[in-house]
Amino acid sequence: MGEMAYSSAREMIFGFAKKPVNVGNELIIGNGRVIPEVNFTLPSVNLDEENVPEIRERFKDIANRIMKRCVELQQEEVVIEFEHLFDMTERPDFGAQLTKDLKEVIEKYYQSHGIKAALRVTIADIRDRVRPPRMRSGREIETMLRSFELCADAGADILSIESTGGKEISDNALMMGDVEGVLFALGVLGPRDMEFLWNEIVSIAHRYDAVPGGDTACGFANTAMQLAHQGLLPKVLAAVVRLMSAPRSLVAVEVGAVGPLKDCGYENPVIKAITGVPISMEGKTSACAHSSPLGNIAAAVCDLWSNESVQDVKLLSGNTPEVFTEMLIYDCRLMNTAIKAGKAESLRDLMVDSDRFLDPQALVLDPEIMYEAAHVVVRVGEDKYKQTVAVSRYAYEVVKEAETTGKVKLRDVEKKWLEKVGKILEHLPEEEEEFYAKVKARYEGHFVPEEYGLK
Amino acid sequence: MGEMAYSSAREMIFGFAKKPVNVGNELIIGNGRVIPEVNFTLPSVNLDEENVPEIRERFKDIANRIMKRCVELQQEEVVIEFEHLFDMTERPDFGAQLTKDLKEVIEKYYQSHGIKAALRVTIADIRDRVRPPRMRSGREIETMLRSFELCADAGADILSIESTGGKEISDNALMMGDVEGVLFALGVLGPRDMEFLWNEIVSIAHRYDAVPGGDTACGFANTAMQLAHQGLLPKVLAAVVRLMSAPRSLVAVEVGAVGPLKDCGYENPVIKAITGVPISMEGKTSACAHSSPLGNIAAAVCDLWSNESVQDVKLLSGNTPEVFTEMLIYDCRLMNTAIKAGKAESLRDLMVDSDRFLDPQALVLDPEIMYEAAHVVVRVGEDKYKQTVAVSRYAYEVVKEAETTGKVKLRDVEKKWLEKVGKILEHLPEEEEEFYAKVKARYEGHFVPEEYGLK
Amino acid sequence: METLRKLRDSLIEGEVEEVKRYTRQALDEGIPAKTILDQGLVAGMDVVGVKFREGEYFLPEVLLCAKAMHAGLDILKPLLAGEGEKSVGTIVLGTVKGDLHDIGKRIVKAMLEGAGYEVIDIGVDVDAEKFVESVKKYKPLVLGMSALLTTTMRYMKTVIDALQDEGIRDKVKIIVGGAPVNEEFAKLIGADGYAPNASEAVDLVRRLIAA
Amino acid sequence: METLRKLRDSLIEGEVEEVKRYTRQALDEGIPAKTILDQGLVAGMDVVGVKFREGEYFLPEVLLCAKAMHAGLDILKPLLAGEGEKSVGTIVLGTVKGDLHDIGKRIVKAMLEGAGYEVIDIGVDVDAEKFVESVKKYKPLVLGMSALLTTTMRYMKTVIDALQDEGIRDKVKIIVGGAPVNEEFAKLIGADGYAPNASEAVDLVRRLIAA
Ligand SMILES: [Zn+2]
Ligand SMILES: [Zn+2]
Ligand SMILES: [Zn+2]
Repeated sequence: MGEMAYSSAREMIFGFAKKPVNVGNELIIGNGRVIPEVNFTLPSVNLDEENVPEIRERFKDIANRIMKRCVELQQEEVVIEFEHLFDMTERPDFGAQLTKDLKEVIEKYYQSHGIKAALRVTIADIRDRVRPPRMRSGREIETMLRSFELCADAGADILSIESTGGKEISDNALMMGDVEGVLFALGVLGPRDMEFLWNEIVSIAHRYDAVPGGDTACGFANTAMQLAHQGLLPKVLAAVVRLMSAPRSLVAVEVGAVGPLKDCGYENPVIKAITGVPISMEGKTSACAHSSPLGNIAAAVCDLWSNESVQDVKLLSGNTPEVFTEMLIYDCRLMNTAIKAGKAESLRDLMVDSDRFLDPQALVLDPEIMYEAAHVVVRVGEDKYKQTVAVSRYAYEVVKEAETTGKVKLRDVEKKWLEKVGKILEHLPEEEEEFYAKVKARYEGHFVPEEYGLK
Repeated sequence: MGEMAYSSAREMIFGFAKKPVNVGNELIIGNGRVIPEVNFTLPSVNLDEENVPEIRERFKDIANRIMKRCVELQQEEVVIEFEHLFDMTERPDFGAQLTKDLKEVIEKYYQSHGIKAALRVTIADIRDRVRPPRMRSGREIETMLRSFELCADAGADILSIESTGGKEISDNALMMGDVEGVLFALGVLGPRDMEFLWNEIVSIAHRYDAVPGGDTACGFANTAMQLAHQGLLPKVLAAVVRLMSAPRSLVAVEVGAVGPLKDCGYENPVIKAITGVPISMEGKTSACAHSSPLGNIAAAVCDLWSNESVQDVKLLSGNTPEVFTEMLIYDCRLMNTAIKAGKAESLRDLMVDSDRFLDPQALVLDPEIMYEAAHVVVRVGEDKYKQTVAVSRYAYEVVKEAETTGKVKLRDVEKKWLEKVGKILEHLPEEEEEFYAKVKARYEGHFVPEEYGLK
Repeated sequence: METLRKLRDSLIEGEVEEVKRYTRQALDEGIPAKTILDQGLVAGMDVVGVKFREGEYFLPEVLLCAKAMHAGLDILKPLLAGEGEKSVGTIVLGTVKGDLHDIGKRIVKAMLEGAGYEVIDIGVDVDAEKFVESVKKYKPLVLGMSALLTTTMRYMKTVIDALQDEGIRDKVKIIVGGAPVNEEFAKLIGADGYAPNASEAVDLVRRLIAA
Repeated sequence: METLRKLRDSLIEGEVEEVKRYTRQALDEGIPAKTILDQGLVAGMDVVGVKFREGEYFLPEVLLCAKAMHAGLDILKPLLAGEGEKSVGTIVLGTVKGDLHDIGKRIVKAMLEGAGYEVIDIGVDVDAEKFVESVKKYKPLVLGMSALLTTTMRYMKTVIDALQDEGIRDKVKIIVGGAPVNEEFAKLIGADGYAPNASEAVDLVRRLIAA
């Protein structure tokens, strides 16, 4: 690394990536248009062996409804994400069968209506089943890689995962407000697991001619965001954790992922700034999956625009997947119209301004700050621990400055936490080795060092 | 009338009405901000006498969830619409009890969090129960007016209705593609019923210090839009019917309604252009209630931004009413940020451009065309039949011109229908008397002339 | 067969008078009524169905053609009875109690009539008792219920239970429709089928009657 | 009572060592263990609860205070048994089969422990058999089940049915939670209560145990 893909934040804009990705069926991501990425999940049903035929029918039906809505609204480009439930990864044949089913629907509409669509398949990280988890050895990782292979073979255009290396430490650390624990998860364990895992995924993707998409720190930074939303964690901590997750997620691209990065990775703009890969983002239209303080600002530099996940249930006008497809299409239409009219920067700025000072978590999503965070990461060099420490400190400074200048208003208790976080970050060891030595005993038994290539 | 409230379409912009309306609790509509109007309905439940307590609880719960989401997202202004189901109007005490319940929740949040909120109560038009309906005599109208009174007394801030005068003709006429029938409904029967009904509503509103909001041609123009969406009617016909409905809906304001006009009246911008009243509109975020080709363009000159209606069901992040509240809030935030940044016109133009040439129904929602349609209406004078004929012909011309110049692409069968509609409009009698004489026998038995003050 | 072709074509164009004329002419030419029905009227309506599905015809055209078909059918009916023709079947439609919405059901009625079925509309706000009565009285092959409101859809179950109680649930196929209804709900309440729109309702009725 | 006030205040500050110190000091002063518990530790945790509800404390503070309380409690326990104190009650928590999500349940556990309950976490991906076993073994006042997925939530009903079959459904109050779950679903499957988040889970448990 050592360089930035963009020369300034101003240069970053929705719909454009420095390195567009051709994902098949003439569909190119990051090539001047924002494209909807529709996500769905099953409603309340049992996932038994016996109702596999029923689930397959429902999956096909959902995909048909999404594609039909695209036709009706003259939306010619779309990405569908198929995010595995655990059973679908645990039984790789099952996941692959569903992949094949979905791909067939997509192909049908490409042939009949010329809709350029791609299928992103996101494998479940089933290593998280036991704690402490086995990351590199054992049945789980083998099953996951097998699932990647079979899904790629069955027609997955883009491969993704929300990997969980370090989550065994991060969950508790977040609950305790233990910044060092989160740092250990995101700055030490996470990057090691990402490197191991993504080397495997990239190699599978190349073998089967699929696109290695990217990863997300969902289980870390979005968990923090949701805890903050519920009043369980300070927002300032969630804001710091957000930026803290970027060096970890960047690893996928460093070892060969090319994007589109995954929707729920709000750290994606940092990675786009450094590498130029296209990114998927989600904001207001993912309110079905979670409330967030990032509704508009999240779209600022996206290439795909997603609804995160909605279970297939009936509303008055139809079922939720096509309802959210329609909303995404209109969101994208507005952005694409702005691009055509030469007003993209202006619309981006409005989206940024509409959220950024209402919440420290929105603040750090400002492309200016995301860009600067990327710069901080790059300047540090390749050491993941140092990157993570540096970007965390930057996050603290940014929130602190916005608070001091009155741009962001914080409750007193948030201010106290901000100071506390700042102190902890200030006194961190500068070298990973030293840090590991300091915390190893504290987290002993909660993780298996060997599973991360540690001792 | 005879005059326009605005001197040009350019002058019309979201968030600003020439005549802002104070609806109570310091909330002013059309005063420089777009405000979300959240709408909900019950999920699949029986509406029995015995589960009234349960329904009351659910209503309060929904309102609480909506208000809570507003607090979380720092949204300080909101309108909640309570749209009656038939039983709620049929049993005026029941409807009023629910009104009171909702109003209490709103008041609570005003006191505790300073949220400025208003309650719109929309009474059901139960006259549509029997065909031909009794519009002015009999139990139904008495019950409706009683319901208006009790709800106003129980705390309704804004009174509205989707009235159905003429629907007994329009339903069949739409099915048959009978333009004269639709004209009879919207240009002759509708205005007469509106005048009768809205005089009553306005007088009740004044008596109880409520705001007489407005009416919508939902049962006419939105029925046409939905039939067009299902491929049952040509889109060009639905586009013409849209503008055709404006003189009818204008009547409410002519006899004293002051807005905010009701969300599903896509004809509202015409009325805003003429009278300057604030309007509620719905678009992409009402995909829960119906698909539409108007997702962005509908917002161009709105003062309230609505989700039309969503039944209260659970999604991953919470229930639909608060999920749609969040999406509306972000839509509004973007528009309000544009207003503050002096970019409102630019954003409005993007919203307009993003839809207008993709569907003739979107085309006629272009503020330029809506404004010109308003001009056409005003120029004609006060005769409702003449207004309706004139604006229909204008709608035809506009679609025709867009088709001829290649701006809007129509399938051949749509073009044929456009010509057919154009011919019918061309050969209409110029005077209402003459028209009525021509069509009276055709629709005999389907409506009761005396119920419209006709012979 | 030239006359039958003309009959079919004028039906497809929705020319009521022409359809009457060619129906009579075909009879004059000694063509059996059953043949005129099948190769003229029914063949014509089949084309109309295709044109509708392919987006070339809208509802008004379909209704016009259906009207023309019925004009021809009226002429043939007395003769068809003699040839032992059985009716394609009666269908009863109603909107359930508490629900006053109507237009969807009217469209379904019109499309079914266009497909040659005898359709009896028992109205809106129909209670279980009246549904039961109507099934007893008209002995329809199919009973269609619609609901437009989330708060009335459950009443469909009440109707099915009432038919069950009367021991006549199995005498009739039950189909349901309306905005809040879906396949899953149809299954849940024990209906035989669900259609999301009018033209699929026609297909559904065809399938159920054939079964 | 000065010592009890100091005990309470140091608990509210989450000062583990201070809490131990003042607990011992109170005992030295001859204050009965039950009084120290009620007016020192429990009174302190009540304030913590209020601070949490009012947004002054986040989860980390609550957990820290809970830890301090348990440090004090450990000192008092042997003495309390002598005074005939009954445990506030055992609660069993588990995430149902097919569901590996965990953090929500951990938070509920932590908050319940903070409220003084004994909580046994039987893990994730727990099948009906294990739930039944745990109820038999630990005889909890409350059994809590969580599900994070729409595809696993129905398994909660399976568990309740299994408890029914074993005739021990009435021995325990059942509460459910997790993103896809709501009040309605809880009623539907015959649970005793639903909580949308961890702090409401604590309130719910209190209500159920009091009832
Ligand atoms: Zn995620
Ligand atoms: Zn996702
Ligand atoms: Zn409406």
